[in-house]
Amino acid sequence: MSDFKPKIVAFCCYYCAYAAADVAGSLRVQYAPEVRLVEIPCSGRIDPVVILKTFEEGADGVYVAGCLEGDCHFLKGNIRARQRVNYVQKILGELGIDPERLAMYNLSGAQGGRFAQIANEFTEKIKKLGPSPLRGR
Amino acid sequence: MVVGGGIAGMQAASDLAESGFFVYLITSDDSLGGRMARLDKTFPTNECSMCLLGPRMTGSLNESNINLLTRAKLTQLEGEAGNFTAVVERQPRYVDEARCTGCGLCADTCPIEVKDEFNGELSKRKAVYKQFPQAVPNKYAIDIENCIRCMKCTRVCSAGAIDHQQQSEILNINIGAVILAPGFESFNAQQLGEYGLGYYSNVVSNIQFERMLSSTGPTGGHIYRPSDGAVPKQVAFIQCVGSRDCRKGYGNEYCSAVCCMASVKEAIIIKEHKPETEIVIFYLDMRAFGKNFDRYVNRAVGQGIKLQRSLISSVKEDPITGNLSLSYCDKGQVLTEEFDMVVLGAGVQPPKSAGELAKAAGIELNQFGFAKTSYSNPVETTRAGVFAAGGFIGPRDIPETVVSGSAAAAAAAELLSAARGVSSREIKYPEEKILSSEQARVGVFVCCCGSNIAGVVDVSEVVKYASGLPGVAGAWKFTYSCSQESLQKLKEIIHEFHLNRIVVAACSIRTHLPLFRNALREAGLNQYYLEMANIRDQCSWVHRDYPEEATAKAKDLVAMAVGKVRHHRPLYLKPVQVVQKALVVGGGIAGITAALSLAEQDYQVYLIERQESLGGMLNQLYLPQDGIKPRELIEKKIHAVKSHPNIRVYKNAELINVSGRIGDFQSKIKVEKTTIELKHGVVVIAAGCREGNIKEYMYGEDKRVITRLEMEEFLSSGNNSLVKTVVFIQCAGSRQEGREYCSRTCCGQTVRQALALKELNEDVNIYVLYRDMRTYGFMESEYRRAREKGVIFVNYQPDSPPDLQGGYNGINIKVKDPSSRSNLELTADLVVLASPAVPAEGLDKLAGLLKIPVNEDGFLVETHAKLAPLDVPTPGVFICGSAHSPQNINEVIAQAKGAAARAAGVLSKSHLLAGGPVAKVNQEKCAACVTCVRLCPYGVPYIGSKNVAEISPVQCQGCGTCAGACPNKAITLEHYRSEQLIEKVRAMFNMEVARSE
Amino acid sequence: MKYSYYPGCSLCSTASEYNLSTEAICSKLDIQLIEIPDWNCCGATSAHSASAYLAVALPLRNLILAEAMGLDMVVPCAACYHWQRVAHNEVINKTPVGQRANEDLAKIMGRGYHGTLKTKHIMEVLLQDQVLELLPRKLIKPLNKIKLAAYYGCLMLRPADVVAFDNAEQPNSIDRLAQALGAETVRWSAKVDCCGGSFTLAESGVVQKLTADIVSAAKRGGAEAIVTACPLCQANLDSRQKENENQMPVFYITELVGVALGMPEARKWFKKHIVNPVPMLEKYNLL
Amino acid sequence: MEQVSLAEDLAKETGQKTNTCFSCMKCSGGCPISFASDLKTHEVIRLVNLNQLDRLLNCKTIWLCAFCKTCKQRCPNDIDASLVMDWLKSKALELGVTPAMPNIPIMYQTFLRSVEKLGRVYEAGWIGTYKIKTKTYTKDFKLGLKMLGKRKIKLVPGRIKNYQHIRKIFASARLGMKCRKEIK
Ligand SMILES: Cc1cc2nc3c(=O)[nH]c(=O)nc-3n(C[C@H](O)[C@H](O)[C@H](O)COP(=O)(O)OP(=O)(O)OC[C@H]3O[C@@H](n4cnc5c(N)ncnc54)[C@H](O)[C@@H]3O)c2cc1C
Ligand SMILES: Cc1cc2nc3c(=O)[nH]c(=O)nc-3n(C[C@H](O)[C@H](O)[C@H](O)COP(=O)(O)OP(=O)(O)OC[C@H]3O[C@@H](n4cnc5c(N)ncnc54)[C@H](O)[C@@H]3O)c2cc1C
Ligand code: SF4
Ligand code: SF4
Ligand code: SF4
Ligand code: SF4
Ligand code: SF4
Ligand code: SF4
Ligand code: SF4
Ligand code: SF4
Repeated sequence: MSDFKPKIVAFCCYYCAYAAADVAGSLRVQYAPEVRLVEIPCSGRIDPVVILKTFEEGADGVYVAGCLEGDCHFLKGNIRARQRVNYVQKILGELGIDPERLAMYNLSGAQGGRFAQIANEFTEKIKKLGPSPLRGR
Repeated sequence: MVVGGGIAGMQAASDLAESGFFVYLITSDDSLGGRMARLDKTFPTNECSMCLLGPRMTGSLNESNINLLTRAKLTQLEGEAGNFTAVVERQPRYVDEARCTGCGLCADTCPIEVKDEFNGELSKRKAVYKQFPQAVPNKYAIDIENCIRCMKCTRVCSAGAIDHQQQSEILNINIGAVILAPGFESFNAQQLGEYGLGYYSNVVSNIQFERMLSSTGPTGGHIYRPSDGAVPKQVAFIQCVGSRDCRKGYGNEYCSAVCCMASVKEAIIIKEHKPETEIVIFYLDMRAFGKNFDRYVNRAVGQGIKLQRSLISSVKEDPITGNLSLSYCDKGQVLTEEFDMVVLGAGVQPPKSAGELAKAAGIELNQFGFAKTSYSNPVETTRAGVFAAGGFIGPRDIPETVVSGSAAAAAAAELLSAARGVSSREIKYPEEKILSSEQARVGVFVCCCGSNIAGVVDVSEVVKYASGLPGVAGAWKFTYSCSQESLQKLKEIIHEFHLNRIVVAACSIRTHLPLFRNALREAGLNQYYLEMANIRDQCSWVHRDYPEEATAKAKDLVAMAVGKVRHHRPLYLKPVQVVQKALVVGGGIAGITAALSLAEQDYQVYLIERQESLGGMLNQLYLPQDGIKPRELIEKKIHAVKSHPNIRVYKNAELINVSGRIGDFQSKIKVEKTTIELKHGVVVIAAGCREGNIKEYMYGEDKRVITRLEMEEFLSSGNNSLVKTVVFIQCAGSRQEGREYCSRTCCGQTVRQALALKELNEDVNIYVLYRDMRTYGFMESEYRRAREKGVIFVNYQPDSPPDLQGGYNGINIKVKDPSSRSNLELTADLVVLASPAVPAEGLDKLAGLLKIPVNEDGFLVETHAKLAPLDVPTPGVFICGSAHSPQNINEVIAQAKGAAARAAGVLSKSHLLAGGPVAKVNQEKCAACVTCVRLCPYGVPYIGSKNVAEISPVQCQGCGTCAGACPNKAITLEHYRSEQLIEKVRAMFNMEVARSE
Repeated sequence: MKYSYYPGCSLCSTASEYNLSTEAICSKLDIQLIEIPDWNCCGATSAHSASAYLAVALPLRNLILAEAMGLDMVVPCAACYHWQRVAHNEVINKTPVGQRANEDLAKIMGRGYHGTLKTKHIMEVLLQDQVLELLPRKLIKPLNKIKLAAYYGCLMLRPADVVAFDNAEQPNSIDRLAQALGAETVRWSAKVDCCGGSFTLAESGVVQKLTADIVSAAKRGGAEAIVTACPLCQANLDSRQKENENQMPVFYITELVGVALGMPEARKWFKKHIVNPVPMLEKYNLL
Repeated sequence: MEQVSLAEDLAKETGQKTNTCFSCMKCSGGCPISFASDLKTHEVIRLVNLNQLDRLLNCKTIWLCAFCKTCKQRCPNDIDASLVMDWLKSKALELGVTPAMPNIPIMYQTFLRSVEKLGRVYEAGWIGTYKIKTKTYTKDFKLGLKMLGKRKIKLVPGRIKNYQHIRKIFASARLGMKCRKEIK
């Protein structure tokens, strides 16, 4: 259990979370190495199928990170993303997967520290939840 | 040439580059960004300033028609408009920009620490440094004054970028026009010792406070008291520090126009962090005159931020606790309150270098030291061919700065229209190989970034691992992938190994994607056959203590990139033809100015006006502004329009239908009884505003109560022998429920009207009953002049407005005067109401035709309140003038010119490139459910003639919202297709399985 | 260094210790002071409230006398300094009052004011480089880091365009000199607050509050004593502290210079203080 | 409403342009005697601009002003309220309005009388006269004794040589006041 190394996929909007990861980098803010970024042009691009597939492939946790509410580069993409995340959480619940394994975060492109904090927080949470029931299927 | 790398300079440069000019962008700083880079968020939307700025800065750097020179100054300008020779002096940076990778090793080893000016001296930086983490170009620089030449940096820099011997360079550059945009700087509040900045630790200036709020600032975005690191519980803001002060040496006479809103913003941000914080803003007039500003202030008040009308005499520090006490006067009582922290709302002033720059460029400055520009062309300086933009013209916020940047670009383009495209760089690429049928042969290039990556990640192992991945034809290791040398090598390898997909595992796509895409094009590959894996910023830099995990992660990231790139498709940007003509709707000053600018830039313009004559509201304004009479101005312009061969005017005309898309619109126009069809590439909406109705203050009941427009008429008759007492009532019909905004133009107009009355007859008694005198910027001097002439200004509260009673001798007015704690009873011969400016009749309908949203107040909504104030979500449509929000004439003119520049960006091209990573509808799958039509933030999808959704690749912005939402999965977002994303994720798990086997 | 010297009325009565200490230290520091013969009262805090003319004409007479001596004038009293500077300014700026006063005085005295005189506060004189260089060599009893609150009051620094030789809001001249003497000065923010000196007699209630605020601010800053360069301030702060409170000595800066220079006559000056500073100085072995 | 403008008169005689005041209240917030004054500094300025002489001449503030110039130092419109107060004081005396704080003008007058007579201030003399006039013998009595004890107050008056000069200056000053009345 203790040496469980979860695999976490973060779908990150290019305009905020991806930029924040860069800021974290240039400030050398250290964070948990379990997170892998997938860049998308806007959190609004995310769709339920992609998220579900990601779990199916074996991800222990997934989160979507978009701009602060009201700050979306494409006006409202992050609001849509949140709706979809909520929707998929419900499905996960129905499938017997802890909906906590999926999350939506908002942050700005300058918040390098916040990016790291999210990565740590979420990794911690997934570590507590243990490997995904779909892992190694 | 554009001088100044702030937002004004970047806007001007990119507008010019966009419309076919080659631009030298020179800035004295190490990085682009200017003041905006120092801000945390921006009012009134509270958006992150850096998020807005970042893409702008990289955009300017990567634009092939912009040549950026940092640490550079204009020292001489010879020749004349159209043909100048600019002498530019480049100060050495001591770091070779071409070699530096921005790794920061030099700064890590540098032993010298100095106060960081960028952070308001609240933190330290090294002698070799980068101004801020997101600096563009992402290169270090040496502050030679503090450098002790220990050469530690030289030793550690494996890129060999450090060069202490660098000399300054003098460049002679041949150019056609110059735009000066050196911005403004903050007033140094330390000059006012009574506030204790620099003496009391817990007093900070607003710009220092912005740095504290910023997550990349000295406190990482947390608000701590400098004295003891405690979280402040009571914070006071003091306004008008160094502004609105007529004394020499104590600041400036004008109003700095941004500090009121900046403080409200900073207060709101504190509340967001810590809602329990008690905040008081001590102010004199809350100058919330801009679009949506009053709402913003009301929101702040709603959150419990207290606005206290009273300026502060001095700040006192408790030497033990570090707390600060302020005394202020309220309702005849002097009260003292203690705060843990005080923020000074310091004003702005011309940059120190303004005088030098003006001399070099041969222009005059105004009495306050800003660029002297004309009211009728706010970006034109006193020298032909030299224009000004941004804060250098006078205090202004970001959107107005952006507008003036565009306007200056338009002015320069008018001058140089013959030279368009002559020196712009058109890069020729080899013919692309057609590879769609071929098997993927992926080449993986893993970067060491000196030791930035290699120091943590085992690069050789990653290379080995990568070469074993499915579809990979080979993997290579580069010390610095981005060096010219490596790029050359990359192209050779592509040819040698017949690679057709490329993965570069290095740093951020935000900075390096354009570079590598370009390399692919040069190698004859489609630029979309590239994927980058960020194993530096997202890996080696942030997992320094776990080299093994970092290596594993780097492998995964590479595998993921390979997984995705195998499914990349070539994307082609297809040229679509542009009808190089413009349609301008509205024949007021805005429409006319935009039309003239476009016509001067050699485009055909259709100008439609629904009334019988051109001119709009300006026909009703009489008093001169800054020496210019609106009626004369408009007559001159109307004449110019009529005689311009490129402009076709339709009067009594109305737009009834628009179809098509950017570059190719078709419009139907009803002119009297006939309908005309016009084809054009862009639309500029300049439908203006009008005077709104007033229900209050006996208007309509008593003839002696008139509106400010009627007052203009009255003054133009020049006959006021009978009036002895005139009372002006401000905000009549503005800033109240249902019209929760400021009409912006009235306070200034009232002051002008009062002065004009005094001019006619010195003995006339004038009272102005106001809520906040919003004579922002240089208008403050006129406000002062009116007081000097004896005009009495009485501050009334909205809950006890003036009470009017008609009488035989005049109108009797009762009003409370807080400054004397008495009730004034006035008898007026004339009452003038500051009537509201409301959107033009039918603006909502017009907006509907073009799919432009309108706000609660009925004005048009721009794409982005800060950085795209003249664009609307519908591509190819631009807005300007009072249809955007109430404005003064000079501001309208700037907007109109700016809109012309934006429009010219489209019209200058014979073809637009459409496509790339945009949404595409699979018509078979579409069920016409209109989900996409509803959700697209730009209103692009529509249900077409085949009863399925259609998305124009020219208009689509590529956000993918529709693709994510389409219930039938009929929409794909190219380059981010679901299968691509899924393959990307799968790659990381497949390999894990493989490894455990 | 040679100056004409205007002691002013206070220094000849209530503040004679300021006068004595000024004269004593100046001669020690090679500063020669020659009292202006037959000088008159500058009108102080009263003349201006009766007549703007008087407030200029009275000090103007002194300026004329000093100008005739051909020596820059030194003034230790902040109020006298203030009014003398105001009169100078009114004349050189040719204001109606200044012009009229000058014309009248030319008639009365047979000589008008030509505006060539430089009027300096004693602090300016003491802070000259030459003096500061000399000082360490003559320092016999460095002030042992005693904690002082340097108090400037109003008239010495306001209005800034007429009088201030120091930063009007965050002055440091007294601090600097005190530090040069080996004392420490505390951080406090009542340095330029008004003590109400002008109506100490008529409205003692008001003055009581003002002085109490200043003294308590000094205490809060950690000071053991206050140091001033104005007889009105000193008298007010010295005499209005409540008896049952922990009282704080109020020095003239010149007295402290004298102490640091090891002048035995200092004890005599302190006899005139209401709050006796001797115990404190003795505690630190300075007397 | 009065015909002549107080603000204009005052500007002519003191150079203070009170009507440039925009009621920022800095002066009042920084005024050391605000706790004791009835009108706050900015209100004095305001009432000048509103021509309300009565309220001004009958207020305490003009007498209480300590002439500390804090207001002038910080006024963004460079108004020296202390000079406005002075002007109003002389106006009150000139028009025979009973001062709201009678002791203060008496103090000033006794002081000046001493100066007029001797050319310098004779403390024991003027303080004594002041106390007799204001019937405040007992006030500050203890302090007075203490000061005498410390020989802070001299008992023997001295007079300057050319005291005639001073008398002439005072005479011109009186003439000046008359002038002002006549101009009106
Ligand atoms: C405290 C504060 C808060 C603010 N908050 C907001 C806000 O929330 N929202 C908002 O809309 N606005 C805000 N503003 C206003 C905003 O900062 C300005 O409108 C904007 O930055 C002006 O941009 P600019 O390009 O004209 O000038 P700057 O940003 O000042 O850029 C000027 C550039 O020119 C360079 N330069 C200077 N001199 C020379 C020279 N001689 N040669 C070459 N280059 C030179 C400088 O290095 C700099 O890069 C705020 C302002 C302040 C002071
Ligand atoms: C009461 C009032 C007083 C003002 N006073 C001042 C002042 O003193 N100083 C100052 O600087 N500014 C003042 N302004 C603001 C100033 O008038 C405007 O900023 C300026 O006129 C805006 O120019 P515009 O071209 O955008 O709009 P307008 O001048 O309003 O012109 C818009 C034109 O578009 C036409 N139009 C509208 N809809 C359509 C349509 N659907 N199709 C075709 N044509 C259409 C209108 O007929 C009109 O001719 C005032 C505004 C108001 C309301
Ligand atoms: S490449 Fe060299 S100069 Fe650039 S940041 Fe790295 S060590 Fe510094
Ligand atoms: S040479 Fe200069 S910049 Fe380089 S490390 Fe030494 S002090 Fe720092
Ligand atoms: S009124 Fe003007 S100068 Fe004063 S704080 Fe507001 S914006 Fe700044
Ligand atoms: S009068 Fe007009 S400009 Fe002035 S505050 Fe009111 S609405 Fe705004
Ligand atoms: S959401 Fe999908 S199915 Fe619905 S209309 Fe749009 S493309 Fe067609
Ligand atoms: S990708 Fe975005 S902009 Fe393009 S059509 Fe879809 S929702 Fe609209
Ligand atoms: S400080 Fe000056 S402007 Fe402000 S209220 Fe006082 S007198 Fe008026
Ligand atoms: S001069 Fe008078 S009004 Fe001004 S601050 Fe001092 S006491 Fe108050």
